Amino acid sequence: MADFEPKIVAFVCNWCTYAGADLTGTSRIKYASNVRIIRFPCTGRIDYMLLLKAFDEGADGIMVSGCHPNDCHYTSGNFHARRRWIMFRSLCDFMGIDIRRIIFSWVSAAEGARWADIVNTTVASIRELGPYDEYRKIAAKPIMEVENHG
Amino acid sequence: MDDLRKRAKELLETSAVKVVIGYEDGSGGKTRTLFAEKPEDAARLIFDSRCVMNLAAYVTKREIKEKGRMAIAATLPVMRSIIQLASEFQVSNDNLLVLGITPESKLLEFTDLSEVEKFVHQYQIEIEARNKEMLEKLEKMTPAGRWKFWTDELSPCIKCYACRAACPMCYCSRCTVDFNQPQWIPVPSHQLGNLEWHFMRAVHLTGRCIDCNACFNACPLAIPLNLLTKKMIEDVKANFGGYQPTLTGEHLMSTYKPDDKENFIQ
Amino acid sequence: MTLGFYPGCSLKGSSREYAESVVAVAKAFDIEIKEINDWNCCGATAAHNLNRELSLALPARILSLAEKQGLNEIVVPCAACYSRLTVTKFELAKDPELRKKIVAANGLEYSGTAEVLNIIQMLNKYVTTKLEGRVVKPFDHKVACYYGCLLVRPHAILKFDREEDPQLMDELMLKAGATPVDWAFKTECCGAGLSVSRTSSVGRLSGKIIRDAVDRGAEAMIVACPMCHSNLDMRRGAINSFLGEKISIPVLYVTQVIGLAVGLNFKTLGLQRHFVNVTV
Amino acid sequence: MSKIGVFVCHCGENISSTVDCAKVAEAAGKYDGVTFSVAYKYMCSDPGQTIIKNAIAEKGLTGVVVASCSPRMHEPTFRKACAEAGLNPYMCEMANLREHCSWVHEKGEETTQKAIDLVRVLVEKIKYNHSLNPIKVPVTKTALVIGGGIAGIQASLDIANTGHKVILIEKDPSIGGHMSQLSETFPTLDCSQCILTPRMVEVAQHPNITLYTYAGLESLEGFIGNFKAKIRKKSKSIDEKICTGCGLCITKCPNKKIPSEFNEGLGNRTAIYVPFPQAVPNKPVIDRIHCTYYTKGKCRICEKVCPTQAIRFDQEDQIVEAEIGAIVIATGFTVKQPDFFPEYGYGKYPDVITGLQFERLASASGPTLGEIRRPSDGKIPQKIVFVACAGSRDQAKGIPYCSKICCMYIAKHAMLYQHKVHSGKSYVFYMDIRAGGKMYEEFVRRAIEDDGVNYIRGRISRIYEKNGKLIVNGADTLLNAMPVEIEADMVVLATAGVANEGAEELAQKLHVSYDPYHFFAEAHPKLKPVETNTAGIFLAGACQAPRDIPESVAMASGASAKVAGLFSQDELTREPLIAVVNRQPAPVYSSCVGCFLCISACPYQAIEKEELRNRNGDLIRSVAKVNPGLCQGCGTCVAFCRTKSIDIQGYTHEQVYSEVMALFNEF
Repeated sequence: MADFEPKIVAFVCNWCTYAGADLTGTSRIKYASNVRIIRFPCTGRIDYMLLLKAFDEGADGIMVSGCHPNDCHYTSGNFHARRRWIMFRSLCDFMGIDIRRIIFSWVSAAEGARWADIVNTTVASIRELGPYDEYRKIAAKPIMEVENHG
Repeated sequence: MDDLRKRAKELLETSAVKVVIGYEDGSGGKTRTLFAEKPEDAARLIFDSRCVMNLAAYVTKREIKEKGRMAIAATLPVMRSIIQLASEFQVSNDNLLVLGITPESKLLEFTDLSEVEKFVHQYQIEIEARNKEMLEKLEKMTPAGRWKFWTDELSPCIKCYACRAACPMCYCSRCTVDFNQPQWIPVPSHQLGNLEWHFMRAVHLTGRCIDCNACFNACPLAIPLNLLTKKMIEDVKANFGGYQPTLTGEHLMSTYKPDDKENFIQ
Repeated sequence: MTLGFYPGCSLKGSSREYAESVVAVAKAFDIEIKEINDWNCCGATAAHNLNRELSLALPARILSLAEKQGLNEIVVPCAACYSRLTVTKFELAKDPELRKKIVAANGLEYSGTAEVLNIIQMLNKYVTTKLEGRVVKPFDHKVACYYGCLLVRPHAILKFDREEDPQLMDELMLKAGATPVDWAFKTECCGAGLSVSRTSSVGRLSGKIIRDAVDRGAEAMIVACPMCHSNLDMRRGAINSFLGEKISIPVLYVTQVIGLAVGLNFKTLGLQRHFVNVTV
Repeated sequence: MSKIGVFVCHCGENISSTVDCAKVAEAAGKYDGVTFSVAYKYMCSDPGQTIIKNAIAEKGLTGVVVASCSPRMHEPTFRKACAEAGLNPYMCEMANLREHCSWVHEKGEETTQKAIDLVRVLVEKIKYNHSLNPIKVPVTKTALVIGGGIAGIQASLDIANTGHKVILIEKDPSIGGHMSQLSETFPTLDCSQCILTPRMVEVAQHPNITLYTYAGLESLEGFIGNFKAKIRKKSKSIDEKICTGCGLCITKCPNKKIPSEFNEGLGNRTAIYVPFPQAVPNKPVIDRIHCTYYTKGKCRICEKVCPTQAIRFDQEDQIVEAEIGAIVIATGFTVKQPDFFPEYGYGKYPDVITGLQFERLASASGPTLGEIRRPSDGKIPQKIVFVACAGSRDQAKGIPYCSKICCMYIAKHAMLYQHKVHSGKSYVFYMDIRAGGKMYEEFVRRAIEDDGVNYIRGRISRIYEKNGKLIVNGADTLLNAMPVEIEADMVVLATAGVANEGAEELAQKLHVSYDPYHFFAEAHPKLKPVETNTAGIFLAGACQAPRDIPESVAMASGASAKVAGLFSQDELTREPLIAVVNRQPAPVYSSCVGCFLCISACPYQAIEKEELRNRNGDLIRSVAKVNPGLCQGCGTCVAFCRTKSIDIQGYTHEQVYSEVMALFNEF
């Protein structure tokens, strides 16, 4: 699996992690290029269905990251998010969806170096897990081709 | 259940309610739902151990609501559903009268939903031992084992949505599965579509399901889909404490505590 | 109950009495001490100056052996050994790649589950709570508790006591009936590894320590490290020539004081082995 | 059909040195819906923006994706450019090729591929963007300044002088802050109080300033231009309107042994007190924690002696509500406290003191009336050691940063000591001398050369007491790390400047960010030093990082200019990125089923029930509605809504869904 490059998508909030990742850039800290960041106003906005969709689309790993508890730009969006994540993650695990592939973190706007660290460890751990073939298998064989990308 | 028939008749005679929702004998030794609108219909009401369908699923239906004030023969799970529905503003004292049937088959009439709430709070929502065992068995499996279990179990699903129709909490006028801009859940009943549909159903019922098993009883393919909601009940209990529907709307998944505990966020 | 035991080189040689007193105190409190079979050098202090991987592989092997022999908790009385073992646990937990390498080098499984206790932690966990009813001969003396450099450092890893002004040994001595003095040299350098190569430096550094302890009225010095002990005790000649005065304050191991307090025999605790005489 | 333009920026070499920009533009040009793509050296420059504007006009673009730096940097720039060319500004999105790609990855295929992917995601998103119109909101032209130190005072005066109202709140009984405690100030050695007190009086008398001392911020709601603040005025136990400030109560108060905060514990005060003689307002408060009446139920002597009967024992805290348009945080800093330095014996030896305590000793208004006398026995120290970087620049102490002001005030302290104790010897242990600033280096040289202060480059390992002396052990690193031992009479620690206790809590109340050291975070380290990430809230002084007086004052004036700029408008435009509950034609009206779980999920109480009625006015049903004035656009409700009836503009279901779909698929 040496040449396997995991595809990872990061769902992050605009105020903390997105800004933190900006700081990683401003500080010129290098990290693995496997992650694609999608910006949300708040972790509270991140729909759990999007995470499943990312797996559908071929993600090998998912990162979800926002403001530390008490630091939410919107007071409590991250608290709501945390409660949902607890249940979401448990349900994933119960259905056999590989929760080692979903990495949750709090990264503040000041934690540029930490963002790089978390990305690197995530990429390393997903690389070790290999491609997420189980999910892709069911995603790749629809009974009927009726979906359209309108 | 003479009490029930008598009371239903009175209610309809005095026009205190326009319809009484209960059970009557159906074909093949089964029961079916009775919507008694005339006093003489009340005589057809029955109640016995076969009556397990959750009648609360009807009180949110527009066709029934339009008839006027309803009365409902409500077993414990039905009463729980009604409290949850009331907390979600779907029923109220104005349009619903609860004719409670206790687990000992005694008839209780409640003039106010707060009394119903008090009554249901005497009983804890507990997963049956048999299902609890099943949950534990699944939890002990490897993730890969669980993945296989669920992809196998869900594969016969034909997406008939009987589970949704039977569930009192699935009263949404537009279910996410019917949402097509974008198409969140794939329409076909292939493995992915089935997985995501049942996943979504479990999420939407998290903190709201009162464990009546109506979905499982309705499934023509006997898919153990109630295990998903049962697992969520166990987890909500373990993570966020008490599990009871309340009129005041202490909704477990739309609120939070600043000190909610988890061990996976870096 | 059973506790794993890693003596290290000192406790088998120059500080046999430390080992004797650890075992004696443990026995008095119904703790079975089980020495790790086939243990090796912890690497202090030479290894980490020479080769980082070697300095981790040596302690890792000890920890692997403990795991293999079913010892979940091991007591490491020597402060230098304790530091090496704890740092190794920390480094290997942090870096899975490094861990793989070390495991391969040792050819032994390593899970990092064995708990490492220094003598103070061990006493606080298993002895202190039972001490009260057991003290028959309170150690009624003014004592200067000397922690040395390694017992509490590096704080970031050990997370043990207050780094610059440790307190736990003082608290323990109070319970044994002694009166700890407030002094300034609790963690100053005694000269440690220079004991053999630069005895005069040891005389100067340890001399300052002894000076302050005596000036503040201490009647005994209490240590928890064989290196500290040998410098303060064995090098008393060099110390006294630096101080220009004959100072005869005895230096006792923390376990010897506990042992005396609960009525153990002088010789059982190895007190006859010190250079500076201990009279009780 | 979309007509999207993709504009790839080289950012000089910031992007192009690791990303093949031409290739990105070429790949983007092939996407469905992209009709124009180009790479250019500086997209944000005038010619760069002209390229975008021309393309919009000539190609009739319906959407613009600028692939350059972080949208947090230049989104407003490019949206404005689009608007100028007639395209709705919300039809412009940015792909973050710099901070998230070129700066963090090495040059190579993968990096260019990532850039291409990032652009594709935004191209797919923008297909679902809608034209949006900014929301207009009124501006309340009153500023709230939190903290009455020199920064808060300056900010209040500057804003008030532009003609706008200011509410200044201060937690202590008097304004003045740390500056009022200082003896003399570097590099001029002018008396701190002499230059400060006139400003304090000006604040008290300014018609545009309302001053609340002994007060704190209870809560804050709302947003830029429209904050609602609740201020808790702690009970002073006196009626300020009647009190004349005669001070009789203070002289008669029997409880005289309370360590004075103003004197840093080196002097005492009474239970009813004004912190210092020049206090503003110069009216006493009763410290209820120490007052004999509040602790033991008897005394009331102050009440008996008060000539105007102004004492009010039963007075309660008061909550004042205020409408606020902008906020300046000027809460300052504090210094590290005793337990932090066991190796220096701070808190253990009375003659080991902090720099702030030395200020009080050196101050003419201090407990020794300006004579340098050591706290233990009142003797004049003949040997004094100053320790720079006591905690600062020390990883092990968790304070890796430089506290900035210490080098200068230590030089000042040593100088003042030498001026007052001619026979004395002073030593300064330092790591480096940081004296960047106008006349600063010259000042330090004066201390060394003219006043004979001994500067020793090295750190102190331990301080202990012996025979009445403080033994200071250190090393002189310029002399081959020779050990140095000094028998001193007094030691002054330049303890690290740290964030106030409770800074984190205040930040959370205000929804502003803070750094790992709990100092408030500026919006941009260079270009927005006085702004926070929350619009309408600004920073002044040492609450943002250790600052000296001129910097604090400059920051305060800067923040005031920002506030004045904000108040120069009658209306503000707000980003329309808020949640909306869908509405549909009858008989559906809305897909919302009215479960109203969103109401409990909303952090802003922005969701309300709307009763839908038919033409006859009969109630059909109730559905959720978002109040656009209150919604801040977090989207917590959106992710929660089972029927997907709520959507959030700018991050709609369709937008984020298409972003995910575009992640790994070449279209």
